[in-house]
Amino acid sequence: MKVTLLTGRTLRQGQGKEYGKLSERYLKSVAVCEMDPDDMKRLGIRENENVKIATNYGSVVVKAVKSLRAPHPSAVFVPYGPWISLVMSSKTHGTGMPSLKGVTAEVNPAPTEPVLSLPELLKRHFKKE
Amino acid sequence: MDIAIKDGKIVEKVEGKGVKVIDASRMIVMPGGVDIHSHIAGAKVNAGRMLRPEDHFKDVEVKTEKTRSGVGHSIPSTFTTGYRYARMGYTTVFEPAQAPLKSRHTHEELNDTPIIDKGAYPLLGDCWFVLERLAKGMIEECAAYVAWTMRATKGYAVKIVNPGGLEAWGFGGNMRNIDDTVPHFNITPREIVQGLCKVNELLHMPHTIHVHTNNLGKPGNYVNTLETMKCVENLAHGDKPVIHITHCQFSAFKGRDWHTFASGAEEIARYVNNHSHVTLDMGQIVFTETTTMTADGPFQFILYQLTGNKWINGDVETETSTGIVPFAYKRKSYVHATQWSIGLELALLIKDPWKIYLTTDHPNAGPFIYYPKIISWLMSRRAREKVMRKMNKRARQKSLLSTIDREYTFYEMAIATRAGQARALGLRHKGHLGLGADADIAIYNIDPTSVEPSKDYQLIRRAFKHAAYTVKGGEIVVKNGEIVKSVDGKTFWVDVETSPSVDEFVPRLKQVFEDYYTVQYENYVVPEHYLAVSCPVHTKAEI
Amino acid sequence: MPIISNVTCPVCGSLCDDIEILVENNKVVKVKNACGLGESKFLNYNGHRLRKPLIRKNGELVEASIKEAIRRSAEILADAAYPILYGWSNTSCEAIRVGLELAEEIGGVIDNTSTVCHGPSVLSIQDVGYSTCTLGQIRHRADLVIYWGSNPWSAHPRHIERYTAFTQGRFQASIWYRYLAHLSAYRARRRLLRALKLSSVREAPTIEAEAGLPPTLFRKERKMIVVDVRRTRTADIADYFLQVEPNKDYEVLEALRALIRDEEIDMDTVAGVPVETLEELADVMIGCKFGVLFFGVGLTMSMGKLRNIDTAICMVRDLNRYTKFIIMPMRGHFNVTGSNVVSTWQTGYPYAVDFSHGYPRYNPGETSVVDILARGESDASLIVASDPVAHFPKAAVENLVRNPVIVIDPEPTPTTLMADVVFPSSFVGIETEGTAYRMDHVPLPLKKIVEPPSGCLSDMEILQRILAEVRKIKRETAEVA
Amino acid sequence: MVVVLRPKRAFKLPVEAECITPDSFAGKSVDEIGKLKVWEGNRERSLNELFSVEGEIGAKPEEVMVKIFGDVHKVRRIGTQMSAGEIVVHGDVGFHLGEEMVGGKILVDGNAGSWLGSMMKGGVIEVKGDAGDYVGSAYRGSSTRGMSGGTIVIHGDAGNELGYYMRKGIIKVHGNVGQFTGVHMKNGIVVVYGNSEGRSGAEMTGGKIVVCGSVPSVLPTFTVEAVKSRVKINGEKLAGPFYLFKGDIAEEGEGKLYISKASNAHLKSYENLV
Repeated sequence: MKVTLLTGRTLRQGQGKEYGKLSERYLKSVAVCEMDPDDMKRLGIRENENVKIATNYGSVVVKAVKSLRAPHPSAVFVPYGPWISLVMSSKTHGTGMPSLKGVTAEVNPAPTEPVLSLPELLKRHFKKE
Repeated sequence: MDIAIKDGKIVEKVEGKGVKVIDASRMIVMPGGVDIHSHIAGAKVNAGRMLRPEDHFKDVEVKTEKTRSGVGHSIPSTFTTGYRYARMGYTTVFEPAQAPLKSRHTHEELNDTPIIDKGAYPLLGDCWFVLERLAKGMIEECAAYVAWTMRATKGYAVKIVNPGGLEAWGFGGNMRNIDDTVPHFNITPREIVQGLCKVNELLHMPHTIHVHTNNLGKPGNYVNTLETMKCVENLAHGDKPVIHITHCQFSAFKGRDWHTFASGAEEIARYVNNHSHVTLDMGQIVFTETTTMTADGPFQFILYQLTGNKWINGDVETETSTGIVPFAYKRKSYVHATQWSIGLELALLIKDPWKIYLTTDHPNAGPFIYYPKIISWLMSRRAREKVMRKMNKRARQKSLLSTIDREYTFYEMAIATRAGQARALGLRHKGHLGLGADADIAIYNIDPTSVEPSKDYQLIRRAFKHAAYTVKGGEIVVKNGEIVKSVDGKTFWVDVETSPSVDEFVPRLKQVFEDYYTVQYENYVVPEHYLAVSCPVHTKAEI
Repeated sequence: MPIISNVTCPVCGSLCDDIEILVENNKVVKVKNACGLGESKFLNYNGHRLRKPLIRKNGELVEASIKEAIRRSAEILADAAYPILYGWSNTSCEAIRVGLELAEEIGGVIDNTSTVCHGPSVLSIQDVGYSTCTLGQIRHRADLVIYWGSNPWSAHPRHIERYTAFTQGRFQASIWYRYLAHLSAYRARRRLLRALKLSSVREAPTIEAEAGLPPTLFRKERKMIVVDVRRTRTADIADYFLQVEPNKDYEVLEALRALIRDEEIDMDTVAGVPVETLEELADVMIGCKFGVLFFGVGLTMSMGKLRNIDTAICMVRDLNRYTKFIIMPMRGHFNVTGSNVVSTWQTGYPYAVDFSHGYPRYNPGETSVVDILARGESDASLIVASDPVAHFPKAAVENLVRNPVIVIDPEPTPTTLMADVVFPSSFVGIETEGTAYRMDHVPLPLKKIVEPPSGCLSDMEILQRILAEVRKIKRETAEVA
Repeated sequence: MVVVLRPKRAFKLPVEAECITPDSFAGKSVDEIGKLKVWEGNRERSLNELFSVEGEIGAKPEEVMVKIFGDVHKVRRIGTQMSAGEIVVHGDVGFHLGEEMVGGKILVDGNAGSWLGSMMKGGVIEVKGDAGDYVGSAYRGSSTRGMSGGTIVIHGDAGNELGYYMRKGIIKVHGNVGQFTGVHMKNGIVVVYGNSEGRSGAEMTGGKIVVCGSVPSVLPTFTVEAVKSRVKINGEKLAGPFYLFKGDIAEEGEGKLYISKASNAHLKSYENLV
């Protein structure tokens, strides 16, 4: 499903951060995708099932959760964090600021793919020489 | 004649081996320059810097072994500010508009401004505490508050900007004249000026109240300026000044509107020549691109509307406001050329050089780097005429300058650029080269026996631009216009001693503090260790 | 048991300075007055931290002495031909000052996190200026508070209570009681909706009526409006919530500007909002006595970026012809404003400052870190109190970690995991004092309330030691030459 | 007389070479040119450390033709403030090409980076490939230093904010453009033969923008004035029909925005207002 991807801070992410970025609590607070319940129905996914978010710049698997802020049809919200950064473009159009909100993305169920832990995520995507 | 320096002071003589000698024969030696009014540091200045990358990118200072890098032009970065002043032989500069709530910011910047000694004037003319107490006639409690503010903000003098107008600007209003009533506060600008003038005298502050008048920058405002000077006339004792009208050029406008705009310098000068309770500084226009920045928010809004240039407004809770607008003074503009003329008329028509000082209200009328130009205009009729030939014809025809022959002597120039300013500021160790004075010395490559400033004004300009030597606190910091050493300057602030009964005011202040501010009382106060080199000036109050 | 009062909270740009902290045995045991974020930081900061410097050897991060880590860092930086120094928003101004000096010394590019939050706001301010004030002005005077693309409830939890709608000012009263009424009505409505859903009645969950603005907005009292692309928590407590289509803020703001100037618009709806609604909103804005528009990264990060802010500022500027109006960015990290402020007084520019030619140069898009990284131009980096590996786009991170990375941070982050040298530092505002600037540029002192663990130096000290070591290396090289 | 520069290696770091202009080359020998200073990252180098220099140099700028062969997409500020002569780049070129150019000609047969011809005052720049963002723009914060003369022609695409604070001159893009073409434009002409990503003419106060291709929408602050059958730009006739909009009314602007009718069926409803 084609969606507009929004990102931002949340209270939980802010608090999760203070428990340490390597903590389970942080992962749970940011590796999520808040979706409009109607959109979830359309995609046939339930709370806490995995979805894959893909853009032209990459893809990542996170857990889908029902948005408490609905309705926002075909817009999904993901808190800032290393997971969602993987699908963001580094183009800034000469402003220094990459587009982090309102990005066009594709969200689909990913029942067989896991949500990677932070070390796994870094290892998978970045190489240190 | 020799001048001996030891431990940063001028002494009778120095002896022994290894004494360093500067040969200043055939040169002019003066005390280090003193600037009574120059916006060099703090929230407003920095907002201006941030606003104007286009002001900086063509005027840069490259890092050297001795100096940090930076940028100019009209709002130079802190390091560049210190270096550029020192290169002109200036060693003491006062930041005239410190929003008390943002004092830490001012001092952080002053700490990063090398070489020069400095200080800042907290803005008090629109403070709620002040307005409320003055409205109720509680002069002593107001004085206690001002004394506390000087200590809390590490301030040096009482600054009043558009009294009452800035509080009114909180809701988009302004003061129309000196007897207008400040909304919600039941007080007039006249009462504010008089009240703070009394407070200033009670506290024995080293400097007088430092006033930016109502209606600044508006045609016809000279009447208001005269009223402001008159309103404290009978508060003076003897010949001692009690009020400083700053950047007077902007407050000496005649006319009903911009079409009938004219100089009011003659009237102001006549009054100042006949009264001893006033000092002024010029606020001299230079034809260049610059940045206007004052605490006078409503004035800056008018300036934005006149020019359409980008505009910053920055109101500060319970205290003051700020406005910033880039501006270009153009020779061919009637108004700008007349303003140029007004500043010089004031300086030339006021006979006593101890009463009017050279400033550009940096950067409002022009960046301070143009002081040497202004010196040449004051010292040479020819230099003035050269500018007048190129400027707006109508302004030239109406200007009084063509009727004024006066040319400043070197002594008069030294008074207008250091001695007078030091005296007005109550800095007893500055502005002269007598025994015990701070060893802040400027040496200019001008041979006074052979140079005729009237003719050789270009030479004058060049010499004052790059001092042959600048000595700061006994150390050579500039040689041939280049920085050879960077030192830390002192920060002056006034520590007023009041009687214990007055100190009881502080707990009462604490009680209302939370109702007024969004910060805690304790966090408002700037501790002394915050200043890189703290230099309290002690006074004893009459309360 | 000492209670330390008037502590400034080192979390968000609201910089609340009324926190009370109870300390027992050099441990924070109780926090008063702080919000969820603040309390969480004060209570949990020490639970997961770095304690020893680390250096990458044979691909693994291993413990090292501070001296060794300083030397290694200085070598990397002195050798680098285009290093970047990034972060700075979660540290003190005192540390930033040293950081700028270090950047100048090594001819690097120093950039702070505003590059990816309110950098666009800075660019637009540089184009058109802005009309702003300190938060107390709003507390005392504002009768109209607008939050646009910002969600203070989650990101600046005490903002509304301390500075805007719920605070008691000299000329304006708090409206917290209206909020309570509002919230309970809203909750009741949600309960009803849920009940309807359970009874499987399909009802489109529209919450605000489409037609017109609620009458409360025309009252004389203080009122609050939220504009966003989705209904945030802040929107729940507002008097009115205006939902705009994602990436269409620019159009809405432009239309409002035209309406404020009393111009006709050739459209019926803008970004899903009927023009009549916008007309009414324009009237509310013109009709207030003191209005304020707070904007967040919802405007700076979405399509239009700096131009969203540009036109928002111009709208506010134009409103000043009719009334008093103010605009303010909602700054995120506790000292991101300070990082702009210090950078500006030392270099003339608030962020993205390039010292490679020995003097400051500035051109975001060219001298900003995300661009430099994306183009693969830097050859080393120093990261202070920030986590670019977690927050930068993938392509930028790939290039960041390809070159040596030095990190100064009190806690482990994705960035420290990918670093070559890691310095454990003390927590600024808890274990180290300093200065920070609130979002409205009010400087406040940060307190030291407990001692840091041994071996954890402050950011400033670490930077000073690296700077001294860089100078030493330069002298050594000069002597050899 | 032609001077040929060839990069000696691929550059990773940004290279700043303001000295590559006919003005600074004129009257110098090959050796002297080789000693001119350039920056590579934070290292100051001489031009011949990075480039081979050969050929003949004219005495005056107008007699100098600089030819660059090879990839110089990391090399910035070539042609800064040039007043005469010619620069030809056979390959891609970096940021700020022809910045503050006063006269002469620059030809690029590859792509050009952002800030192409920024603060340009005169002369001609032609790019066969694409250009980046901020073509013919002002420096940050400078409403008075936008492009004030000259011509820029881009045969490929261009990015965002083309003609930011433009005051005079002409920019033609044969391909597509990004957003905010002619933002804050005061005067001058922009012609886009391809499509636009929208928000053209945002906050413009004067000048002319023509879009021959499609636009996603027109800003609400533009009012439709007429449907024109053609537009004349400096003698060139562009066949229409075009919708003529006026704006940006948020700035009380008098700018003219021409949008092709044929490529924008979704704008048809505007015709009811004409």
